[in-house]
Amino acid sequence: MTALTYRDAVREAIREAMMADPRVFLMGEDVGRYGGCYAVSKGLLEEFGPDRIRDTPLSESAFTGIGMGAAMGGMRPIVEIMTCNFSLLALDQIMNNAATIRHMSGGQFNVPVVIRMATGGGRQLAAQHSHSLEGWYAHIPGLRILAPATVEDARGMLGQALQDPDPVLIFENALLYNDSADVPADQRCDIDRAAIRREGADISLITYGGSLGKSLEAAHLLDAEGIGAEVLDLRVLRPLDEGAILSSVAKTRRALIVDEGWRSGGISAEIIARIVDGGFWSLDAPPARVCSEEVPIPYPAHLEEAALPSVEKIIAAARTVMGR
Amino acid sequence: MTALTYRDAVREAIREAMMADPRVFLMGEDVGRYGGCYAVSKGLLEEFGPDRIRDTPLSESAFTGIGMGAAMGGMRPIVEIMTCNFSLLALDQIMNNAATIRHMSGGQFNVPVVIRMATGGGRQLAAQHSHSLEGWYAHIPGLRILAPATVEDARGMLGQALQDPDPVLIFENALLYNDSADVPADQRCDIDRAAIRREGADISLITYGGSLGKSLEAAHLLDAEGIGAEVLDLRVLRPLDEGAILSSVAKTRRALIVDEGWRSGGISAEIIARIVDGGFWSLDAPPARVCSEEVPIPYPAHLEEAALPSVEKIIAAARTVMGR
Amino acid sequence: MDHPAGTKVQLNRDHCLTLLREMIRIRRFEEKCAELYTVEKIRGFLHLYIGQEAVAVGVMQALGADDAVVATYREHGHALARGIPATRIMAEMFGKQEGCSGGRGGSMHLFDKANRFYGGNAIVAGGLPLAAGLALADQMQAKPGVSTCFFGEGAAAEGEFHETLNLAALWRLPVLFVCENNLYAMGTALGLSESETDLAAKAASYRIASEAVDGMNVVEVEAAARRAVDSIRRGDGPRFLECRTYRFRAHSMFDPQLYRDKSEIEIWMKRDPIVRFRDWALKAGEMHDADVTRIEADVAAEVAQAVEFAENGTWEPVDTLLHHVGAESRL
Amino acid sequence: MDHPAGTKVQLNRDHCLTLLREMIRIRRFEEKCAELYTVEKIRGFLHLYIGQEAVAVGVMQALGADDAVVATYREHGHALARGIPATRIMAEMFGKQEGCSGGRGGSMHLFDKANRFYGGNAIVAGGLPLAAGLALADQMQAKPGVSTCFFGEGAAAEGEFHETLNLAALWRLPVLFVCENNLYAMGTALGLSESETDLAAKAASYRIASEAVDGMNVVEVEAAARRAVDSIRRGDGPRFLECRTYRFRAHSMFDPQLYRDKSEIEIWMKRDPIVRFRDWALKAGEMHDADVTRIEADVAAEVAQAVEFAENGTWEPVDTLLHHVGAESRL
Ligand SMILES: Cc1ncc(C[n+]2csc(CCOP(=O)(O)OP(=O)(O)O)c2C)c(N)n1
Ligand SMILES: Cc1ncc(C[n+]2csc(CCOP(=O)(O)OP(=O)(O)O)c2C)c(N)n1
Ligand SMILES: [Mg+2]
Ligand SMILES: [Mg+2]
Repeated sequence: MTALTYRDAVREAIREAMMADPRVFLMGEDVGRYGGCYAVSKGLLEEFGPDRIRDTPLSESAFTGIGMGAAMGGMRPIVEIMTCNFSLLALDQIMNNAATIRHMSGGQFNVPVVIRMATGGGRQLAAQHSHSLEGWYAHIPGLRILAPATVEDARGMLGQALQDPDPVLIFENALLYNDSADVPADQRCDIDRAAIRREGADISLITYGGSLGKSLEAAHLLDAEGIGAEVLDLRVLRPLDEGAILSSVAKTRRALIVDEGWRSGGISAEIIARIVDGGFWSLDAPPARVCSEEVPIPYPAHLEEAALPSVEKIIAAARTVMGR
Repeated sequence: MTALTYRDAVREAIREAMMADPRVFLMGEDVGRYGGCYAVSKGLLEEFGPDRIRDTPLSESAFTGIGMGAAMGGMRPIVEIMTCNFSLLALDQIMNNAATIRHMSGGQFNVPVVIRMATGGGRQLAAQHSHSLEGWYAHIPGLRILAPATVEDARGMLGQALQDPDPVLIFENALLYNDSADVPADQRCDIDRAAIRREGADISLITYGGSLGKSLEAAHLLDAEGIGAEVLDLRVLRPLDEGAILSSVAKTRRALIVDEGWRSGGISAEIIARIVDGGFWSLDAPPARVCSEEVPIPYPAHLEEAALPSVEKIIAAARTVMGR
Repeated sequence: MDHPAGTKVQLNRDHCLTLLREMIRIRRFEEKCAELYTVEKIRGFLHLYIGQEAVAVGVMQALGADDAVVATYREHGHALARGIPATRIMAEMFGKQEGCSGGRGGSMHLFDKANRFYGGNAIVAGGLPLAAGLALADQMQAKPGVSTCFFGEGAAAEGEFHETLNLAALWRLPVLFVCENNLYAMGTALGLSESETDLAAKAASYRIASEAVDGMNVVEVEAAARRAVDSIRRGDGPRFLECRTYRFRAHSMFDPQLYRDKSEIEIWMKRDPIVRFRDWALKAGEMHDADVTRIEADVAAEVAQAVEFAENGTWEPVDTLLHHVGAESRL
Repeated sequence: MDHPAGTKVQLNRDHCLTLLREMIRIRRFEEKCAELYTVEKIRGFLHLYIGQEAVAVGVMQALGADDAVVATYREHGHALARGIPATRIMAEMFGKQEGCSGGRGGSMHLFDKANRFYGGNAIVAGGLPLAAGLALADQMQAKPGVSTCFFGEGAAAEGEFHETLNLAALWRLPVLFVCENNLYAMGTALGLSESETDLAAKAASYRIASEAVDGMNVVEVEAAARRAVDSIRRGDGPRFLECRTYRFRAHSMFDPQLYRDKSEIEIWMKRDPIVRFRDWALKAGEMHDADVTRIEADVAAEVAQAVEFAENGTWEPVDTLLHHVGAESRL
């Protein structure tokens, strides 16, 4: 066991992958000389050199597409898009190429690229720098979408993603980078299944990424009210681990989705649709959700807080679902 | 009453707006000399000249952003993005600017731009030319999303959209362009509400755009089986007319969503979530959905057909919801 | 791929016959496609390359088996010239399983692993980053390949063009950008889409060496491509090759061609790359009428066989609809 | 806006005082911002303009009230020089309702309708199309405005830069592109991001006339901006102005500056635009020490007042959270 921050965990995962496989390299804006805009890649340039830790110009579409081309050419690139806010500039490459080339080529070509990006709000960065788009990306067939919410997953998921023959997008909630936890040395990690982070019998809090911590805290507080909340960390947003969702809800008969994405058309809706489809008759109450309000994220702390999911909102919504 | 095609209806709407308001102009790829890639704007260059019917280079991001800037500068631009498949290239401008500028500026500036684009599959155009992204765009606060499914709406919505002080995206399903219908001369049109296209007591088919015709046909066939299907055309995908959805389902107690978008994370899920949230206790069966399969659209006719919603699938799903 | 790479065009009889045969293969194949489109054997969009054959054929002569090719939706000619069998291309146009993309792609998405043919990309300029990425992979693995990317002049207005040319030059990637300047992007003439219509000047602004050639002259194209590929293989970084050409047919099968005069088309048709090269080669004594007759006969047979192959091809069963979304191993 | 537009710099005493005062206003305002950031009055990202003041101040002299301005996240200087009151800017940085964006935007999103100040855009190169669009609106309405767009040299790598410059030139839009070349985009030096580091050569590739000036010299900037604006107003189409400058501080408050040497910063600090201009003006007799003292005192008072205004500002109530998503009339 070693205590690591989430930031260090990602860095260690990159290092390990680069040491194990010469085909792996990292490219993105300021990953090298600057040390990564969240200091994730700090020191890696010195260790691996500029050929494998590649600073790119501000050209999101081209360098993402170049990563995909390099993947088809035999490399295993890790493309870092600084934040998901800028990934919109690369979306054509992601949706029209990464997600379709295997299909369009009848299975001849695959694109084993890993695209990492920071996501989420909560740092007063306002409307253009606070998107939570991971759930939205999960709409696209051909992609695997990961949302590591724990230090252990930050450490473990990247290596698995690099083993995947198809494009994998990893969304790292920027508020998590300073989280710290012990991580087992030879942990095993999958990128297929959701994980129950806390057991409970009365209600399932279904969440991921930056909202896991809030959900756990809410669950803890709900306990004091006699409400046993199970917390399910989705981990993988596409394909969804529907089995895990349905079996948790089959047990608790009540569900609350906690999602930092905007409410309408968010992945929260998809989870509700799956629950209704697979578990309608066992529900004791309609599934509910706590999401971001439908507003571009405002700058002032109090408004931003009001716009994002919070422990209080989760507790209040859970009480409603419980009929209290 | 005049009989018009959907294509002519859009053209008439553009003409009327341009004649009524000198601030209105049309810009996009091949809207002028070529006559529009779907012949929508054929003849308009001759009528209005190259200043107001502007052919643009292949620069989706810039000309969309330029349309937005021109809107802020006092014009009322209609930006045509040839198809939604290419709109990904302009998504940064749409999500980070069009949808946020009013908010970021504290309400000082607004962006009265109308962005039209063709959408949908069904023409064997394969994986990069068959997206149905309107439901996906409906996730973004700050945008109004329209999906005219009838000739009348094709004729009426554009003018209303140009009156709107905020950005409006209009998705025209390309399979509808040849549809023809009588349109009342002085019709009134809103861009707020859903419309019941067929009344029925047993199940609500909730749909929009290219799937309306299929849903109506299915409703007609279901009638013969003694199933009275109400068909609700959403018309506006953002903001959703939740009242209309809930009151239809309150009556029928059963709902089936028909949506050409991919299933997971599509707007179909949002509609289910709204129904569950607002009408859970009155439901006689879990709402179901018929969507596109989770695959990039394949080229061959039989596979494409299998990937998209069809009358048969709607009927089969409706029967299941009815418990037959 | 049996085209030997090298720096100079060897204009002997054999090579002349090859160049002519390759161009005629494309022409006759596509004429047949147009026919098959009207009887709805081929569906979707169909973009004919007729008139531009000298570009694909000329450039392919300079490439070897290790090189990668990325093309657009107007890529039948490139696929044929690259060596993908006509049978498999035609089957793809029909949407049959035996097609070079298993039927999933159709006309706009021809792919072939054996020939390192990476599509068939239908988003304008979307293939450029892929080609640069393939080149980066070769560079990082110290492989000798040159990645060649074909695109139309319309692509030059896209941001991805700019970003990719800059990165390719900055990183000295072994990539050959072949811009097929046929003067129109659908109905938009170059002068209506570019403030600077000299595409070589554009390339120069990224410090990429460029050459502009008569794209209706297959020998000139080949010679320029060989020079470019040679320089790239020496490690000099990317090159840009503008081929000035013209499409004789409509943009796609839906285009009424309101934007250009018949007379302009006629002028260009006088420069038909096949007729010009054939007449030159006959005059130069590199071939005889009988050779041409034989080529035409061979090609007719090849095309007929391709159609038959496609006709006899099979439809993928609907049960496997969800294949090729992700690796089967991950399902 | 009280800066008279015209083609020549009138270096009289009054104007010298204005230039110096404007630059000092920015400097002192931002020094205070840095302080306020450490005590968490200002949050989020804070990008200081210190070192680059001559650019915003010089360019703004050439603009009139009808002109539009589009800037980046590093825009406090532009906002001040454009005439937005320091009080309202500081209140915005605090997130107070009295801020120039009602508190919603913060440091990266200063907006002001009265001054035609269109942000505060935090997506690199995202403001360029907006500026071109504002220019198009002016052109189509036969208004005399010049839209001025400020951006860093890092933006030149983005596709939107390319697309916008081409369109602006193609349509001869009245837009002035001001590239503030401070040598770094975060930690990436220009030479690591551009194959061609001469930005004027880039502009030329779109047939846009350009000029590169010493961005540490306010008079030179003003003179070049006046020439450019004059040409644009005459209908000659867009112009590109590269201002060679340097940011003295970190990229944002989180940047440990691993990518550049202290010595490099020191060399540039010797060219401090404020010191240089002040010393020159003193020597030239255009002003006296007492003027400088008075300016400093005035500015100190102005900054203090701005802070007080911001402190006394009010928080928007949480009930109105959903305002400003769409027009209230449409709710
Ligand atoms: C990004 C994008 N925008 C628009 C289109 C629609 N479109 C297809 S081909 C084409 C013209 C392209 O012209 P050019 O690059 O010159 O190639 P050509 O067709 O002349 O070979 C257009 C506008 C597209 N496929 N992709
Ligand atoms: C599209 C996009 N990519 C990345 C970023 C993150 N980012 C913010 S500022 C910056 C550097 C920009 O450098 P430059 O354009 O030279 O302006 P400067 O900061 O030097 O004023 C980067 C990479 C962003 N805001 N937008
Ligand atoms: Mg062309
Ligand atoms: Mg810079």
